[in-house]
Amino acid sequence: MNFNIWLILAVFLPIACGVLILFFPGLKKRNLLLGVSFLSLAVSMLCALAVIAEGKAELHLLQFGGSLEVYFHVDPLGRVFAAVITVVWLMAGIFSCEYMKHEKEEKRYFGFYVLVYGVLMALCFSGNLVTYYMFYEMMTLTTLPLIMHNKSREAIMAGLKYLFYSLCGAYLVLFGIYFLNRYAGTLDFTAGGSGLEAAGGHSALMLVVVFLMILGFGVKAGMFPMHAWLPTAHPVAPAPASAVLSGLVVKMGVLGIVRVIFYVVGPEVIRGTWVQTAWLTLTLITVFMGSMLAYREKVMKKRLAYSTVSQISYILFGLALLNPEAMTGSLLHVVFHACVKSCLFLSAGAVIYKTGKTRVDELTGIGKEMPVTIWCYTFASLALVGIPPASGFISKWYLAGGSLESGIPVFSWLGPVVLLVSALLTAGYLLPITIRGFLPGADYDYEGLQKKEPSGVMVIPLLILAGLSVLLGTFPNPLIHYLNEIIGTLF
Amino acid sequence: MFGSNLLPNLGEVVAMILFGIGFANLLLQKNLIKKIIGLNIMDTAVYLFLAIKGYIEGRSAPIVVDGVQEVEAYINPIPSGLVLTGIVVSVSVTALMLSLTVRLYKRYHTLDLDEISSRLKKEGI
Amino acid sequence: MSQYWIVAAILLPILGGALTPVLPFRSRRGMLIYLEVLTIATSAIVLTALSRGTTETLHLVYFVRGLSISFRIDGLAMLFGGLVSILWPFAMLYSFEYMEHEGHEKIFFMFYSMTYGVTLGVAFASDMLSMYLFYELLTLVTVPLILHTLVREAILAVRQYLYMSLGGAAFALIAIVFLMVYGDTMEFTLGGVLNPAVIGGETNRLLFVYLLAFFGFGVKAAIFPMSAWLPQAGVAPTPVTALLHAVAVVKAGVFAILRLTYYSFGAEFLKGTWVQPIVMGFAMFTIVYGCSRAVKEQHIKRRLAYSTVSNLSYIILGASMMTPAGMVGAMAHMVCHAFMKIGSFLCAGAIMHQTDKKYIYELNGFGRKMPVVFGCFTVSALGLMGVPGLAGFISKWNLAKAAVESENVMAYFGIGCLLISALLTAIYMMSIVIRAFFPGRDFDGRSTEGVRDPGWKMCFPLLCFAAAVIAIGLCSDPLICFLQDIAAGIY
Amino acid sequence: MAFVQNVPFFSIMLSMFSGIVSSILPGKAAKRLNTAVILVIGAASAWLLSWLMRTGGSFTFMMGHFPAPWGNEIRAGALEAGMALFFCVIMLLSMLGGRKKLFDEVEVTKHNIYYILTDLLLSSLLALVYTNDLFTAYVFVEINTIAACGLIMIRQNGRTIEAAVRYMIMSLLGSGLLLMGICMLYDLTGHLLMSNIKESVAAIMAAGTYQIPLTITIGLVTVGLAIKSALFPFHAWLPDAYGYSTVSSAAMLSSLVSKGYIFLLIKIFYCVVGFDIIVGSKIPNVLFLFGLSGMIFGSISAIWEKDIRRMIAFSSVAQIGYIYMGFGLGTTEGMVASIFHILAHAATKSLLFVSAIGLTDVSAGSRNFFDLTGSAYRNKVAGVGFSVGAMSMVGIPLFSGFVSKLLFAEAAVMHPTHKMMPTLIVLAVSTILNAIYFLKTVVRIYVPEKREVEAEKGYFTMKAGQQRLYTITIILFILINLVLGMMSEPIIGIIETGLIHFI
Repeated sequence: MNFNIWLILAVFLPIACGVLILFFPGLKKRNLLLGVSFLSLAVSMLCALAVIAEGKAELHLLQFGGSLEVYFHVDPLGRVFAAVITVVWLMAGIFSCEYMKHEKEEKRYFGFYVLVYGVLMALCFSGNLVTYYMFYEMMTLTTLPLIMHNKSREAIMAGLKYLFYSLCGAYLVLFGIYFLNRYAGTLDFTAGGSGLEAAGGHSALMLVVVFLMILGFGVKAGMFPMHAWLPTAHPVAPAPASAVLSGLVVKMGVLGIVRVIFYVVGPEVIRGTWVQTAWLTLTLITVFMGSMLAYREKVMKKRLAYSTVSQISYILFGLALLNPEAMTGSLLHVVFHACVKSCLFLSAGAVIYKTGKTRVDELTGIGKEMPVTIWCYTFASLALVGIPPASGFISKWYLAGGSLESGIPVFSWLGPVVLLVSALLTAGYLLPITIRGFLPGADYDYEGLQKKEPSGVMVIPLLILAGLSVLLGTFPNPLIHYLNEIIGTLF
Repeated sequence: MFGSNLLPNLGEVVAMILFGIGFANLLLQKNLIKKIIGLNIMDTAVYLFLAIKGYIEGRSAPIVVDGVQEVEAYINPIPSGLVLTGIVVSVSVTALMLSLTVRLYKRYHTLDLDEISSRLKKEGI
Repeated sequence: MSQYWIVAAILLPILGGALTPVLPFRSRRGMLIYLEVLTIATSAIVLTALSRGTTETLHLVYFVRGLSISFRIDGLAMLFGGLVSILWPFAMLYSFEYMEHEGHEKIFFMFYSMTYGVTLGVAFASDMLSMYLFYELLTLVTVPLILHTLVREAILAVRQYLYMSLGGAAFALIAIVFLMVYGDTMEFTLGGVLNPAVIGGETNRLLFVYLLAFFGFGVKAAIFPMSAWLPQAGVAPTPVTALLHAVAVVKAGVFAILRLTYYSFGAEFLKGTWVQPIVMGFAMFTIVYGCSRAVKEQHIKRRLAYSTVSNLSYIILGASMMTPAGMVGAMAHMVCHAFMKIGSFLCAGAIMHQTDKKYIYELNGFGRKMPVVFGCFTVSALGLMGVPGLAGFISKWNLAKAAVESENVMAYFGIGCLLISALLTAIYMMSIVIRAFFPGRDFDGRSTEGVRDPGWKMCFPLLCFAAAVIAIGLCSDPLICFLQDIAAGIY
Repeated sequence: MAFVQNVPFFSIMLSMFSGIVSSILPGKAAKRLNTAVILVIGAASAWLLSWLMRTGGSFTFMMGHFPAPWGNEIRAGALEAGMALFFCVIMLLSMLGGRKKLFDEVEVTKHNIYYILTDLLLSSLLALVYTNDLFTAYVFVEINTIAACGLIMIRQNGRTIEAAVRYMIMSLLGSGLLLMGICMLYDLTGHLLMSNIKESVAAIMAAGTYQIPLTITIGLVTVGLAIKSALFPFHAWLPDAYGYSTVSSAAMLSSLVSKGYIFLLIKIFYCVVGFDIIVGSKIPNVLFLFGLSGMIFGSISAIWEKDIRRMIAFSSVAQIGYIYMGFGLGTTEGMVASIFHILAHAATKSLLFVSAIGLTDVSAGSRNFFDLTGSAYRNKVAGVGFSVGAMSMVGIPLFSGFVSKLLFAEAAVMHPTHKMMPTLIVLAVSTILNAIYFLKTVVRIYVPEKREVEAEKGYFTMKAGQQRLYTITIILFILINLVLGMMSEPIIGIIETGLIHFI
């Protein structure tokens, strides 16, 4: 039982520290602030690691009315997400203590940064839908200040857009929860889902409800048609913030869908129904459209945001296929994409931090100026495009395989095609930066060139993340085995 | 059939017609004096009606001249009494109306009620 | 025994209030102490009486046809009376500081405390006619409070208020007479008093009459066509707007509708008839209508008033489900909304009192200057949005639960309306909060100079209400169980 | 025969002779005499009422020992005695309330005339209440009319005379119809005593002859009295008559004269024709329609009216509509409700007139709605009085108006036919309209006027101490209102027993 203490700490210590940092009038001096925040972050991460390492722990925290209960339960899936989050969060944190120099009000930033970590942990470890929803809302509200950090007009507008889109999604989910609360066996997450025996004659209703919930979480995951907030919100946030936003926060939407479909409703309920078809269609549209938009986008962070839109829908597509192999692919892609996309955003951030250039066409010869950054960027992009042996290849392989064997009429072949096309597009929108960056062409003046490599504090996270994104692809087997175990329990 | 008992009750019919005339005058005439005349016609019609009701063919007034004869000899005295009362009332009412009319005429030098009220509106009392 | 206490509690504030302008107070302070003592004493009496809990009826005066003015403590009465008697002392305390500069204090406080007594009368009246009596008195007693400022709008608002509520009451009277004729007794009894033997073929006529009465009482409950008076009445001093137009008066309307539906006509009689969809439809429309008007409104108090309009219809929606669960949901929202809305109104009042700002676009950057006020405001705003862990979520949860269980397709759409309005609520509340905390880059501090939190008399109630919102949100079981007992007719 | 049975006769005679005597008395003495007479008669009626309630039942009193069908009779039951008592009380209060105003508006030399008229009015009212003889009733109707006309025109200005003329004309039309009706009834039945007529009418109905003439007769009588009591379409004379005469007259006219006629109509319905025959003829339906439309249109014209006195007058058109609506329902409950509303409206309306005069006085005599701003602060008593009256009219519980409204509604709900819903709806709507014009005024008089405006318009403040009599009157009025509102049970009991004795 003593691990429950760790669990509580892992969730509430960062939240408490965050609140403290926000309201504690001291902490004027920057170093003090950084010290405090990183200390608290580190401690809570240790607690989180302890929980992850221990594996299974559960905790009925408090009963706030009827069947409403805050209940934590650590299960393998949660452990994966938690681990990924912890790593990336740490990296982005380190990066940001250099990056945030040229932003104001760091106090608020770090306060919320620490706080959100706790919320995410809570999401990973939450043991029933109510708890999940509760912290899901909290996540929306607490990430808001990160997005609106520089109080510029468009930042605030973007923040509002983000808020309303997410709430819209959240309420769709809530709508579903109301019904599941009545018709599902239980709202606790049980592998494979508890089925909807109680639903009886309401199967049609249930399908609608499930579809609405998918849409709802899909908002956070940037799934068409509710993706519009993502390319608006991510670019205005400070780079490390946008890194974690599009690397991790969007994944919470994915986690939500996984929890609903595979842990509450059960995949069998929607297999072969119109819901699955609609869902697949939406994901494929998103995949294609996302990469097209990214291809046409000129502002770098926007382009990355669009790429997030399409990449997350890879994951959703894999889930929608409802077969083990594809699901393995999805979960792998969750992990890989987290590392890759945060790495990409961070490097974009490094570029902005050093040169202040945001548009792609300004970046000619950037590779000469800051080679390390751009190399990290290049490796990450290769991983995302899916060049073997880098990570993206593995996940996409599984996704394609899964879709082929799923034997769903059209999608089984349409899916892989779309994936390939979008992979080409991905290459098309990511790699030019590298090429133009290293091969600026003849008319580039090599005299005016000076090295702008950022300091180690920024480079190291980049290196680590880039390394991860390649290495995870080279030696994926332990991860795959672990995921297979999880998935084995689901079908 | 309807017309058949019209002739026997000629008196009642006349009374009713008179009553209607009087009523209409009292209601519709602009001129106050004419109104009052209408009033009197109306009352008179009622008296006529009563008188006819009270009179029975071939009997005499219930005045004892030479010894009381049997009841059939006399007509019903009550209507006559009513007529008298009615006349008293109508006279007093007429007097009142006339006095009012005189007052109004002294003030406004007209007998047209509507014109008087329009003038009052102007005065705005 | 304790119903005599109730009579005392009703008369005490009425007489005490009536004495206020007459008594020779040596100082303003003296008067304030007198008033506060009066109020607290009343609340104490009420609460003790409630704790004693008795169900005997006390007949005070008999007037025509053996109808009497009589009081009884039953579940619903306990709820409403308890709620009012808890809120009133705080509001009174608040108004001391607020009214300092408004003038005509004695008159104001006279009617303010008289209203208290009358409201208690509405709560504890044991039959339709007594309730009607106090209902009418409530209308009249609150007139001077709205009229207080004596500006032109105030007079117009008062006229509208008078005509609408009295007119509504006139229609309600019809139903009362019908109950006299068609019912066994005038006494409120859960499940209705109608006597099926007498009804015979008159069912449709009775339903029509119910509809009339529903809209009659619906005037105070601000159902759509009759909701116009509520925003107009916002010209009143804030303590009035907060306590009366968020709790006492409007809740009296809702209370009356609950009495009418569950205690006089009886849910069973109405359920599934043609009136139910009509009633429900109007409630749903009002929910959305109120919110959307609130979004358009720029005047703080009017915006809150419109939000009240929509929230009241949440309660009506719950009531219109005609099931015990629905009644529970309705009552739950009655309580929760009371705390949240009075909190937010008092915050608005504090803003207007400290800085004569009335419009939302004037609030840039106040968050920093008045942390307490805006902290509380944020709490109640989140509560109204229905963020889990706060009061609003609980009540909405119960409402939606009832809707799902009622298995009435229209009720499902009702849930939809709840969520739409929740989204709109987020828009109109959060836009205030964000504006206050994120004034935007081009914001200069000069406009908020000298702005600071009000004195303790105002802050204390605010904090209490915010605390209450959180407390209910985190541990609602006792409340909900109590409500369920009421709906089951145990009290 | 118990001595108390002489009370009806004596009270009629007493008031009439006091009137005659007053003609040679100076104003002050006449005033005292009048007050004393009213008090005495009131007390006597109370005594009679208590006696009747104790013994139960009613009695007829033959004048000059001629037995029916020749002699003239007086009939007294609980209802008559109660009415007499009530009329006395209201008349007394109205006189007290308007006394001060009388000195301003009527020159002193005419005061004794005023009191003569009042005495005559009282005697004729009592006669109308008590008499058992139709023709006597007609005569006293005329006397009543003349007295009322005098009361209107006692205040000498063009308006009042014009109003008096209009009033006379309308009521002469009415009495003409009434007289015609009575004569035809006499023609049909050969009797003038109510009880005898009733028997022979029943016989006629049984025989099934003379149906049409009978219906026409009833129609004539009803319409005649309806015109005299200003039922909706015949109300044109009312606003001026009530609006411009001196306040006591207005109060008495609105609360007593018209009520006297209505009471006579009730007697004719019950004691002359017989209620079920009335219901059988379609006349109640006509009254019903007129009543409903009166309730609406009276209130609407009151809303448009800017002159407070005329506004109150129009509101009585609406209230008379209520009463006839009760008749129109054609059920005993409806009758009871109407009779109670006669009381309630009489009490309230005179209160309203009296307090309105208090308000206009402190507003430099202007009766315009807007000049009354803040007058309730200048004359607190009148303000309170007016508010109470308004609330009662709007039908706030605890006041008399509410009870009568409740009774009407109950009667409507118990009504078997399709009249139920229209009645209820119109009741509700007219309540809203009442609320509109009355409470608008209440709000207006409680909105304080600016000091400088008051100074310039020459407004002044009237303390309760400076107008003791007035204050007492208002308080008494309010008390009556509350009694009617809260202890209505026994009163309704009296009404019901009285109606039973009618049949």
